[in-house]
Amino acid sequence: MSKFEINRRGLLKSTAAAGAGLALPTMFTSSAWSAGYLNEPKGSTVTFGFNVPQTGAYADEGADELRAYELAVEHINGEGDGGMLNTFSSKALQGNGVNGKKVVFVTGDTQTKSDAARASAKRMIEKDGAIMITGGSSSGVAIAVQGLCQDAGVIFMAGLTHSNDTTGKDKRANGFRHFFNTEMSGAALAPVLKNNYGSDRVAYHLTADYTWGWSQEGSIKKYTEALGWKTAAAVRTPLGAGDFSQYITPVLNSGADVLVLNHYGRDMVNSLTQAVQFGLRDKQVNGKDFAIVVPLYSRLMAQGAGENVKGIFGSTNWHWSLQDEGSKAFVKSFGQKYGFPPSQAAHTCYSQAILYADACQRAGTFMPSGVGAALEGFEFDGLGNGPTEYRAADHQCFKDVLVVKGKENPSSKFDVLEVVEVTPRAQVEYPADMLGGELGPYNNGA
Amino acid sequence: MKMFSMDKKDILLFLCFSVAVLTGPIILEPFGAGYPDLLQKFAIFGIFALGFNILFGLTGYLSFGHAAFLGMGSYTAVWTFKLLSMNPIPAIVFATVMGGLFAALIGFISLRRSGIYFSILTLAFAQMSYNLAYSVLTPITNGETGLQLNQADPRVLDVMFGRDYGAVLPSSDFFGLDMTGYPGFYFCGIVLIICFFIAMRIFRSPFGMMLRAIKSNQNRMNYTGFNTRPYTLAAFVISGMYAGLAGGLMAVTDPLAGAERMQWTASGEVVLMTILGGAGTLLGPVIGAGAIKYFENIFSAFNEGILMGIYDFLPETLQHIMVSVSGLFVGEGWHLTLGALFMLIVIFLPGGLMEGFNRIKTLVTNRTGGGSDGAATPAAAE
Amino acid sequence: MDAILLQILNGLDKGGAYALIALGLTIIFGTLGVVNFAHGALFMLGAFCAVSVKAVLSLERVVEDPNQLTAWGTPMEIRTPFVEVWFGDFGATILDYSVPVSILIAIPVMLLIGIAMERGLVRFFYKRAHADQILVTFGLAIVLQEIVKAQFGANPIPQPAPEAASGMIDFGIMVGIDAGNVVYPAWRLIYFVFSAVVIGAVFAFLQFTTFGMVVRAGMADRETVGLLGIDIDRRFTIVFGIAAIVAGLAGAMYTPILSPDYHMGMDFLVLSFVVVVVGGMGSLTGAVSAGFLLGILQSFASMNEVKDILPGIDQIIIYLIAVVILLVRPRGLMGRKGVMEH
Amino acid sequence: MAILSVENVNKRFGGLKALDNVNLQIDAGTVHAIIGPNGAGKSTLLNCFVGRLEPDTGSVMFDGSSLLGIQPHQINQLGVSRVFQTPEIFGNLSLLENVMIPAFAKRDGSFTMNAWMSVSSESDLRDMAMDMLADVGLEAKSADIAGQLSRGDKRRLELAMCLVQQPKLLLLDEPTAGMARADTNNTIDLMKRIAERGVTMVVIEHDMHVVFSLADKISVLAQGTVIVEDLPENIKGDPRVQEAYLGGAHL
Repeated sequence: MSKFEINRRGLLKSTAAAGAGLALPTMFTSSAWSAGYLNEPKGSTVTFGFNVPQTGAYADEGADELRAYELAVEHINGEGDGGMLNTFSSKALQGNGVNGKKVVFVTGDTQTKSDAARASAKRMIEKDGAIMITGGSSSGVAIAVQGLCQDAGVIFMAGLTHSNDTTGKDKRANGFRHFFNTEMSGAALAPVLKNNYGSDRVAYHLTADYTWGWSQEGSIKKYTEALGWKTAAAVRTPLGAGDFSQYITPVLNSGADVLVLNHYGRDMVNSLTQAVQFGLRDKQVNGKDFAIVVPLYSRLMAQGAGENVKGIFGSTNWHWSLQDEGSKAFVKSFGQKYGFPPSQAAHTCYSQAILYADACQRAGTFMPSGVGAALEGFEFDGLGNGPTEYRAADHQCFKDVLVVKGKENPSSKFDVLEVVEVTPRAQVEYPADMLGGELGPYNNGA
Repeated sequence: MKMFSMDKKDILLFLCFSVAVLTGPIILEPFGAGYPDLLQKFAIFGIFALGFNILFGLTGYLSFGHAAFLGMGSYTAVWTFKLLSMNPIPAIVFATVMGGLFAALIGFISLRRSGIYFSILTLAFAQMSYNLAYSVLTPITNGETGLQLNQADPRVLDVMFGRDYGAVLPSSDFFGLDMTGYPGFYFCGIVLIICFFIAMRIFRSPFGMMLRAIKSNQNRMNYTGFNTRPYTLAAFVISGMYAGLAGGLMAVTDPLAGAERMQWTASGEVVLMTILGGAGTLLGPVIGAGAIKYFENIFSAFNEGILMGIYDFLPETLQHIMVSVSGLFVGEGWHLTLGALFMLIVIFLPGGLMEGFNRIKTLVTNRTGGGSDGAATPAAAE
Repeated sequence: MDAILLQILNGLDKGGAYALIALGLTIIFGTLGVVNFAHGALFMLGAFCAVSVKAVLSLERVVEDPNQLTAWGTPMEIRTPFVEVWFGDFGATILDYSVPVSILIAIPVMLLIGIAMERGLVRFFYKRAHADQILVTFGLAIVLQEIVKAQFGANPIPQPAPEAASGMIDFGIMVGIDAGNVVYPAWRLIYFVFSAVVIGAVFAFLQFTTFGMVVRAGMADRETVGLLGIDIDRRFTIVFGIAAIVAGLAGAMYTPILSPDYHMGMDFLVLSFVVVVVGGMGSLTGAVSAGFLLGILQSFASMNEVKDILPGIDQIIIYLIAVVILLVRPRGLMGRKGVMEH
Repeated sequence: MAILSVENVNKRFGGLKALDNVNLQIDAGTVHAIIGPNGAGKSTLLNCFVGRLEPDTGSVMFDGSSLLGIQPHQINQLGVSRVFQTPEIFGNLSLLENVMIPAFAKRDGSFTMNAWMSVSSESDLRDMAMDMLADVGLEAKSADIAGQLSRGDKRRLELAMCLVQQPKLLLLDEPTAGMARADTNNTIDLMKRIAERGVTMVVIEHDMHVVFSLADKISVLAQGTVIVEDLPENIKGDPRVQEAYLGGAHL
């Protein structure tokens, strides 16, 4: 009993700062108590854990994330051309690792399943001594792993996760997200939709029937209805339905003139392809051109939909055609190493790794509470999204959001999206308490 | 005394098994598998497969829906944590009971059919459970994200006994012993040993013999005066309880329950574990479970850097060739290795890994001259 | 009314794919007694025949243009498909028709794959337990899909229908409904007709050829046919090849509807087993009718009017129907007694 | 006193009348043989006794209770055991287990959740089963797997499985079919010994040597109906029987 409470009390920031720490064999760390923290690096290296989908539907995104992580590690350790470290506004990192320690990494396969992702993260924490876990390509997995990292006492730097819940109702002190969310997508898209389609529209939603889909649907509805749009129907589709024809044909005669596809990944590719196949893009309803909207775009997935994305609006966290110095530096260094441009998943993962390393350097420790404090309220620039802030209240990055459109005349197979609007950060900001949830205290693990 | 009468061989097997489980962290350390989470998974999936084997290995009824009971157990356990107490005992008790009840319901309907029709019925029920848990049942299951603990959960019993977890998220603890890490493994390990003991009793009991007889010739069982339905249903419920218990333990060591635990691939996994290890043998399923979990967690973690390290002794060009060749089979290619392994095992060792061990054993005993004796050992002792 | 007609069309379309996969599955089961968990993988391989044909046709001549640079500083590559370089507009047309063209390639390729699978692996499992067959073919399915993934990646690869078939056809007019109410994508109508033709061809082949007669006799009573001195094994090898062709064609033609990825076979596997069992193991007509039946019912269950009453029904409809049918008709719609019950 | 009484049993398969108003009385403690040409309905009749088939009309009473409308296992629990034309045994289990299982059914009823005790602690049943195996001459093979036995041994095993239950009525469907002459004689001896213990037996048999060595009474079935029922010595000369067989078996 008493042991348990001391253990938990040990999390408090004040004691944690004392942190000389005892060297403990990993075998006993989880139950032992000390002023140190879990997996405190003792040697000349510090281990990052990259937890990405290597099998399953998002394996390609996972592979791209892993490439970005490897690049980030190179840059942090002073190899390669330094990439975005050269444009990053914080100059704490010297290209000699972090806190004098060289960064090494371990990898794991999330399989895009919560259980597998947690098992893999646990392995990296328990066996490989990872000090931080990062990665992932879906919100369910991100929230599951974030919860695990909170329990275990390491920092979690979320990869591609778009649901509000990650930094909303399921937020955790040890978790940080650079990627944007459905709320921001809605806020950023709405003005562009108004400019292009007017304020007298009837929308029909097809929504992937799970939490992210609902979150997306809610945000888009909220912002488009504020424009004066009506919502004809919001239909839930099973995850991985494959053929969506039975959901698309009712759209034809529903009187709706906009179809919103709250789908991601393969569902997005299939529903969009099929919606175009059913002639929706060329249709006229209520005297207006029928429009399709894909609120969350991923360039990798857009490639899968081929020609069908042409002219279709959506939002994205980052795109390689951006012309700011940070983006250019990143695209150059990624393109030279791998021969093709990075995806937004790669970008957010690279940024997260850099941001984490930088925070550790500035804090002078790897202790989660110390690193967290360095990240909270941190304002930076030069990572491709303009001036950005890690908001202290919910550990969410606030930055400009890109509204993109499927390109009419792509010059290469990577060139499928064009940026039509960079919605400024002020427009997508929302009060921290709006989405509920509780950060709770940091957990340093030991 | 008669209650616990066991053959000498069985006592020896049981003791060896217990020692192996309890010294798992040391034995498995050299293989890189001696860390708590994987050890917990070995124990938990060992229980799952042991239970599945009581149905499939003994009666021959191939269920493709056992993951539903595992998921049921997990949800029940997390709800028990939320509503009653963070102590694992009520959680696993309720998980086992709910797993059993759910199995009774599905078994009662599915066992009206046999063969592949039975398999498809169980598959259909499990897929319905999964699809609903993922979507419309989200208020109960928290859908895709998975059911998680909350600081604000009531935890009636804990409150009654004055346990206060303060501002942090509670984790499951056995009267003060945190159920993560090694204590969590030992908790699961001891449950596994108990489950193994029970499975062993069932295997050696008249009930177990009747189940094997049903697999052998259901017709004859009927004309011999046995009502086979209650037997198969009992086996189904017992294996459902094992699955529920395993699901409960998953929640104990890691308080989160996701719908994907109920997906058909998860049901398929336990089938593969059982067949891989050796269906109908006592030890096989546990070994099969260990093998698959080992692959999933260790092989998937190999990346180029690690491979370069392994082939460090080779000249550089050769090193690169070896790394790219083996890279196909590990890391993101671990599925390929698993698929190939299934094929090799089924082609060359139809009885699973256990048959492999037995063959090696026979080979060794033959070499040392004690062969004829061993070969005559009646299979009836199994 | 129009909505219902549209849903029937949707169902027939989906049902066409289900029926084709289930047909092959049940032929293999009926003749060889093998539960083939790699059948979904055959469907996937068929789809990737189309992908490969397109990839080969669009092999590009790469010319580096040193005057233009990519975003990462290397010279921009100007890529032109060789077929266009060599054949000009005609080449572009061939490329446009890559999916139909791929059928011609898919037939011999799938036949070879099927024969190789039967001779190299499956034939050793005729006498083994169904559980063993399931495990070995499942292992094969994983191996096949991982190979495809290593080659083509995990993301879907778009396979557009030929320009001429990517428009809409006013189906309503054909059945006497006002113009513009029931319009349907041309390719989907083609797919339905195609599946009907393939099903018809398989039935005709089994019905009217001597080969087919022997196979049907073998399905009914393998031992007796074996006793007649007919080399049933060689014929069954070809049967396996035919089943592979049927699955492969279903996959290749389906690619414009569903962008293929390495995992699509697994997604269809469970479904097609449900279809086969609902139809009755080993029954050809059962498999086909169950395929269309489930396709149509799935479409109806997805209608808003239905979902409003029974939320989530579209998630479980297939399985629910399977349960009901198996409880009412123990051996599926048209199953024979004693098949696969032990 | 009749232990099994069959009255006015009819059974149709589609247009075919398989059993046509069959009446039969089997006296307790006797061996009753049913003979007749192929397709006469002998096996169909036997199937009606054990719950495999349900007659369209008529009644089958055994020891005061009806055998119709109840499950095969319930019929067995009433004391009716059956030996099949192709031996139905537990091919994957040992001979000893094959015989112990019916013994359990006899002792514990149709379902007992006996999952905790060990089979090996059931020495009484084991001894009983071993005695029974000795009785049929298979005790040396008690640890062998039953599926590997010769056809004749399988039959004897099945017989042992039925006898260990000490049935009140034993139904035998061609118990010596496919056996060599020596084996047949052994089986006849065995059945004689069983009969001496007072077990009622109904035997379907083609081998007239067997029939006449065993039967106390014989019924002749032709085209689904009992044409003659008499003592063995009277059957041989009966013209109706000759006619029914008409070039069939030698009488």
